[in-house]
Amino acid sequence: MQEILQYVVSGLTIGAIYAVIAVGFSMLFNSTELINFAQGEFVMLGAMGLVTLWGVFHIPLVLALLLTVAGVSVIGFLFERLAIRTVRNPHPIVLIIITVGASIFFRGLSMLIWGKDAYSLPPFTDTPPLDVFGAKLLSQSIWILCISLVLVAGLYFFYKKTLTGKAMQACAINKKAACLTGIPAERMVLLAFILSAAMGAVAGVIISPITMCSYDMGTMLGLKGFCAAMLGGLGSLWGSLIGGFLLGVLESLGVGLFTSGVKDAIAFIILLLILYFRPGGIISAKSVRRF
Amino acid sequence: MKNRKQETADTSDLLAVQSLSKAFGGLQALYDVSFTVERGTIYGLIGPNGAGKTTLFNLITGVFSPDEGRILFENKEIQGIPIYDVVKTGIARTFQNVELFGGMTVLENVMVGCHVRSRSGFLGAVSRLPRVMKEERRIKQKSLELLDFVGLMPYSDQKSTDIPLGRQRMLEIARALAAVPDLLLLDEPAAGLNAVETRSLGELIAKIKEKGITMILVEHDMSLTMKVSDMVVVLDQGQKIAEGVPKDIQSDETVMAAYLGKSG
Amino acid sequence: MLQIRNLKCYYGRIMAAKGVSLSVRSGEIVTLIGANGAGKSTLLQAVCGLLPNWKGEILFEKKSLKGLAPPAIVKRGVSLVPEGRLIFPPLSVLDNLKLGAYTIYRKKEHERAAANMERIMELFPILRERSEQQAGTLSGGEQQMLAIGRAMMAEPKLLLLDEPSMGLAPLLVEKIMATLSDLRNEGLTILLVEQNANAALKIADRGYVLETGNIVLQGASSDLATDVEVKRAYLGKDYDEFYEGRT
Amino acid sequence: MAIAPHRIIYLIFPSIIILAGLFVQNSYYLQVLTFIGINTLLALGLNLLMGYAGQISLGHAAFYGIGAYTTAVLTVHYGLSPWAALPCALAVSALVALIVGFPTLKLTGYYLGMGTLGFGMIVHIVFREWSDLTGGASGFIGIPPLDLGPISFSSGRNYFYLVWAIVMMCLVVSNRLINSRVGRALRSIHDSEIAAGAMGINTMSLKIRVFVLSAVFSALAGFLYAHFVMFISPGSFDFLVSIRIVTMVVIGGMASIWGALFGATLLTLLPEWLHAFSEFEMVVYGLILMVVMILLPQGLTRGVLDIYEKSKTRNR
Amino acid sequence: MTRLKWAPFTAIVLSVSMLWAGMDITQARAEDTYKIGGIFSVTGRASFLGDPEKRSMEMVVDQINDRGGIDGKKVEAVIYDTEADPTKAVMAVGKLINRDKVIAIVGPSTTPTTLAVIGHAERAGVPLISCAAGNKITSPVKPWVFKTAQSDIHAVAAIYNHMKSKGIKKVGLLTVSNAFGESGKQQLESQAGSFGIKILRSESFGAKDTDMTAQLTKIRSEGAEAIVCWGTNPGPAVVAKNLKQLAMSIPLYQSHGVASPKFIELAGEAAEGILLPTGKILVHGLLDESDPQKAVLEQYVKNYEKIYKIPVSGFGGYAYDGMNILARAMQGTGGDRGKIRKNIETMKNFVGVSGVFNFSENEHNGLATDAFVMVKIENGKWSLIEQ
Repeated sequence: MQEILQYVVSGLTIGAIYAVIAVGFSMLFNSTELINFAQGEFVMLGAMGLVTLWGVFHIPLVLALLLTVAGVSVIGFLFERLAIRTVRNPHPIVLIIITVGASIFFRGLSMLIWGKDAYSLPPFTDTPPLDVFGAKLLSQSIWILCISLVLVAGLYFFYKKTLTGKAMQACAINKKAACLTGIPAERMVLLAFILSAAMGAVAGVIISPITMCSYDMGTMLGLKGFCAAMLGGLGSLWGSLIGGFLLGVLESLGVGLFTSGVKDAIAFIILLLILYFRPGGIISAKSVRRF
Repeated sequence: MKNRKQETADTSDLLAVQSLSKAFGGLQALYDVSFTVERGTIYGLIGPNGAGKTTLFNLITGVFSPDEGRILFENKEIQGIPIYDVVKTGIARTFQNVELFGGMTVLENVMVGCHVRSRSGFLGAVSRLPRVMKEERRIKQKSLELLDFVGLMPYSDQKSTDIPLGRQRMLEIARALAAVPDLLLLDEPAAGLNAVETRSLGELIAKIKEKGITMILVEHDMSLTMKVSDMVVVLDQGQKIAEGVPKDIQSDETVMAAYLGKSG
Repeated sequence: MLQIRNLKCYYGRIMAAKGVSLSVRSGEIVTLIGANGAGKSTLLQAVCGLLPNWKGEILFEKKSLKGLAPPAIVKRGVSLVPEGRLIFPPLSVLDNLKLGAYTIYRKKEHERAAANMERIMELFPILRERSEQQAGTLSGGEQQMLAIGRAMMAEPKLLLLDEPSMGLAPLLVEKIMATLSDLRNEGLTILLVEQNANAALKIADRGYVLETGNIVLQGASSDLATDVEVKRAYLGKDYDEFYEGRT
Repeated sequence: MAIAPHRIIYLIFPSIIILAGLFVQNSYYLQVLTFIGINTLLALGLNLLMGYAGQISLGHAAFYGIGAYTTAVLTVHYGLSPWAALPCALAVSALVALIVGFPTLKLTGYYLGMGTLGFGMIVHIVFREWSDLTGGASGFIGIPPLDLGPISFSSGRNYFYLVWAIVMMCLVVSNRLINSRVGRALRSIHDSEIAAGAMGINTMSLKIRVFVLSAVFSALAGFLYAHFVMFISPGSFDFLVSIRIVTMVVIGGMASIWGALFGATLLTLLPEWLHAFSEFEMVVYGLILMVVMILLPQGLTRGVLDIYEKSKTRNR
Repeated sequence: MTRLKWAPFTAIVLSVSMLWAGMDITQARAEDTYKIGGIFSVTGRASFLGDPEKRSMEMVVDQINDRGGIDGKKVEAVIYDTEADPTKAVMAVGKLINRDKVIAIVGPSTTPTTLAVIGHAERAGVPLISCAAGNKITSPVKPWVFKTAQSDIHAVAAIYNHMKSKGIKKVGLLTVSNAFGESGKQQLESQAGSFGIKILRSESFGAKDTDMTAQLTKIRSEGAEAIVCWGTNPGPAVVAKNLKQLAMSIPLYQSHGVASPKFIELAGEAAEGILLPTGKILVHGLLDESDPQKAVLEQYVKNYEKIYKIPVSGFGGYAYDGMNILARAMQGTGGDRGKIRKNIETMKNFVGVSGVFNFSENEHNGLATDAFVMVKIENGKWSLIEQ
């Protein structure tokens, strides 16, 4: 029993990361119908950014966090402007190749900057693991859970309460109608890009202390995040959140109850089952409210 | 190839639509619509936007299956048959928004139309047996004949989307004819055409009628519809509100109200 | 106020307007009627920037609208109530209206937006009642009111409406038309595209009849209402005779 | 044009191959050319699916791997002759494609992309985890070379000819297919699925059949790869390989059989050239992908033709 | 439309011209040097191996040339990157053998790439000294293939010996799901019986996984007395951290795959108390003066750090030994591959960085269990465990 609890707790930690990445995917998809295969690289850039600022230059943690997220957002901005906006023929296959190209480019660039070695960071706060009925919950896991929940809640608030958030939603619901009310749709797309890059960066920043950071850490995380987004319903914020946690817990339970070799297969088998039997995801973005 | 029955004296019904209903979500697109189409005639199907004309087309051609009602074609029920089998029974159609195969030449488009009336498959394509080559030649010749019929011979090697819209509409009709249909459904064939093009379209429709092919025509160009149709059915908000010869329809009060709004 | 000269535009590959010229003067309701596929909606879309590749001239308050994106045209004072209303169904009624005043909020003029909101609520009291409801749960007529209200939030000088009567019961159509009439009396200029010719001509000052991308008739609405040509435009007349005249 | 160019090409192309085989003395180059041939097969198969039927697949390396592993298992564990293993490899791949194709090809757009990607991942994990059969992550050794009676294909030149003869054959097969009744039906699906249905084309069944055919091409490439390198490991059939195959098709130019050839050539040679950049290799590779797709989304073959035409009209 | 008909020609012209551009037709220069090939995964997922190996090999070649070469002839190293991709490795070996006409090859860095190229080296008859650890490389013995990295067999034996001395009987395994982990797992499982050790649970983790608590929890629930983790950085560092976080106090054994200072840096405090087998290079300063390898090690470390200004890694030594063995075997052969092969096979008591090599017809690795020492991490430093 205690083991099961431990699996769930471990699963929630990793699930929170998947969730944040998935939310980044979903947000972008919502506003642009685009899947960014370089999303995982934004996660990597976030992690490496924190390694540099906090780990190497010893800038205070909070400042380093903000600077990293801001920096990655700028990269997201440039990416949209230089690579996505300029595409003449926005066919999905073309966009897929472009974002794949971008992910290779970012990976190569970080290899040049940070080398091929892995880096590690201490947890944000140095407290012993929490004991939850015998299961160990790391202090960093608490950070991850809190930050990701706060983030999603923040996004929810942003969409619910601010005019810009509503305008973004309006663009996602119907771009034409949004244009007609005077909302500059292109700028909203840009904003979506920046926000999703920032989400990726946050995911990278919060996991950097529990895992090892290297230039090629992003690909698998990106794919898993994408699975989570699909699982929950691409385009749905809450769906992505639930999808992320679900995927994390299922993976962890898969290790515990079956064998660890099939752990990654679990994610993809679930993905296929969802696609075949419930393509809208657990929380279908079509029938349920998008946000 | 399917043997064409020479229908001259026989005026039995080719198509019978019986109390057809279809709803999308909460929207009742079509409600209890019935009518019959006589062999060898042209049926005009008109009505304001959202009246359910295209839905009716989609039901007849098997894009959707109806919630209720039956569709009888040559006295056989065809509702619910998948779209590609409907063609085999002898119903071909054109599209409101010109759905040509843009990557292919004009000739190839018509050749695709011959699909249901030919057989060779993967192995045939690769082996190029004499039988296959013979069929291929036959398809090509048949397609060229059809291009000639609609007057597109000079364009046969051009990319289908490079020719003017009027010709594209003609091409769509030729492609539909390649399936050797008994019934041809034309979905707004005159939309976007200029007067000259519309006129030659009218002439083409008459020529097709001469070949003994029955047609259902959805069209907003009323002058054309009223001119070529033998019978006209009027749909409004999913229901049939009138049916009759063009002259009667033009002076029908209900139809007038549907189009112009209720006066007074 | 709005002048369109020799406008040609394409809808996909179809030439939907073939050299249309018309004008709307300040303070009047002009209606554009014609059957399906006549090119009415295309024309409106060209005016508010949704169709970028048109030829000819569109002048609003003497300035060309060529090359402007929809948001810029909204800022100039032209709002469209699109066909099918295109409200934002998952958002609340209030949010829909707020987004209508997006440009005004951006200028930080919150009081002005609030005043507009108040005005809309007075115009359509039902919207006040339902302000917290999701817009998608409104009835068709209420959605149409919301769409008009949303467009009015941007304080347009010229309001374009695309088939506001579509799918509405006759009683509701009358109500909407009456509201438009009221708005005109308050000084708003309106270009109304309608299939429901009778309803439109009843409130309009002038009208144009559009057929397959050409204006075939224009005049005071009272004249048009009784004109047999209008009927012909909808239901067609004898084919040969008609085409003889045009070719 | 006096003679139809598509006829001449069938003379020119084999001559180039024969000449290349005769004059290229260095077996390293023959080796590179052989890999280009194998990659061309992969690109050709996917091109049928993506370029002609318009269905994306981000998991094609799975079929490549299934072809390679089937022949490896049959020849090593069961002592079958490679030539007996070949039809089995193709059949297994076709069967898997059939089973997977049914539910997967109902999806469209990104969902189809994700479905195929997930499938590819699962197959890759199977290769890695089923170590009794596949040798697991460290790979499968001892795959026998190909022999045909007295002719041994273990030499570079013979294998080069074998691979390119097969490529040639597949090019002809694809070309005949494209210009046939079935091929036209296929292309019609790409352009308008609804109109294709209205022409009496059973789009779903045709899509599945093309998917199977394209899987068979990939399995053939896998077979050739396995007996050429004589060693396979799961890493050669992972997600990145799938992406690389897609890239070959897209960069070469979709919907052109010969674009596949060019795409495969470029993507095989590019890393070899980029060795000069060493550390910058990934950056340059990523940049090239992005820039080509931004500027010439039609692919290079079509793109170069477009540029040539433009310059011609400008000079006039 | 007509222009589409030209697509085939365009494609072929483009392809052929690219091929042309890619082939430099220049003939190999006159045979005034001995060319030795090197193939390492300088980039890619095994760059931690390939990068120091490349540096070490270049260093040896420079040293040899400074001494005047072999039999008066200079040595030239031609090094290609495999990116740990078997296909690329095969291409690189093809290039080395056929274009560069090398006499012998050092590398590749990883087991799969080595297994992929073995056949090609065998057929061409080129001596190949692999730097990878996998047992499959030299067992069964292939005439032209040697390796300098200590085999997993010896590493496992070292670990099990230590366990035996501590009385540990029940262990859980946690191996990375790649060739390295798999090879280790096989050895761990096959040797366990002979040391009287029972494997309770065998789990794996992905090379890029971020969290292994689930696997550890499972092993804990089985009641293991120790855990053996088999992987290369960074995964094992995550395992170490997770173990600490779960407050599990049972001993953790790591493999020689993490034997570099980087591991201590990554695992931080969690590295304390971890046991692992390693070649002597990590602890060269602690070695007894009587150790035969001491002098070789110190010289290697000194030179490496002087030239490259970075701390030495535990892995570069494989290429260092490989090149040195080759250099010795080449003496007096005039570059004859067959003679070189023979010389390697009969080489005895060659003192290298990784151990003392004694090759024979049936032994192409030449190392014994004494190539490994067990070390423990204490206060962020390696400390030698006396057996």
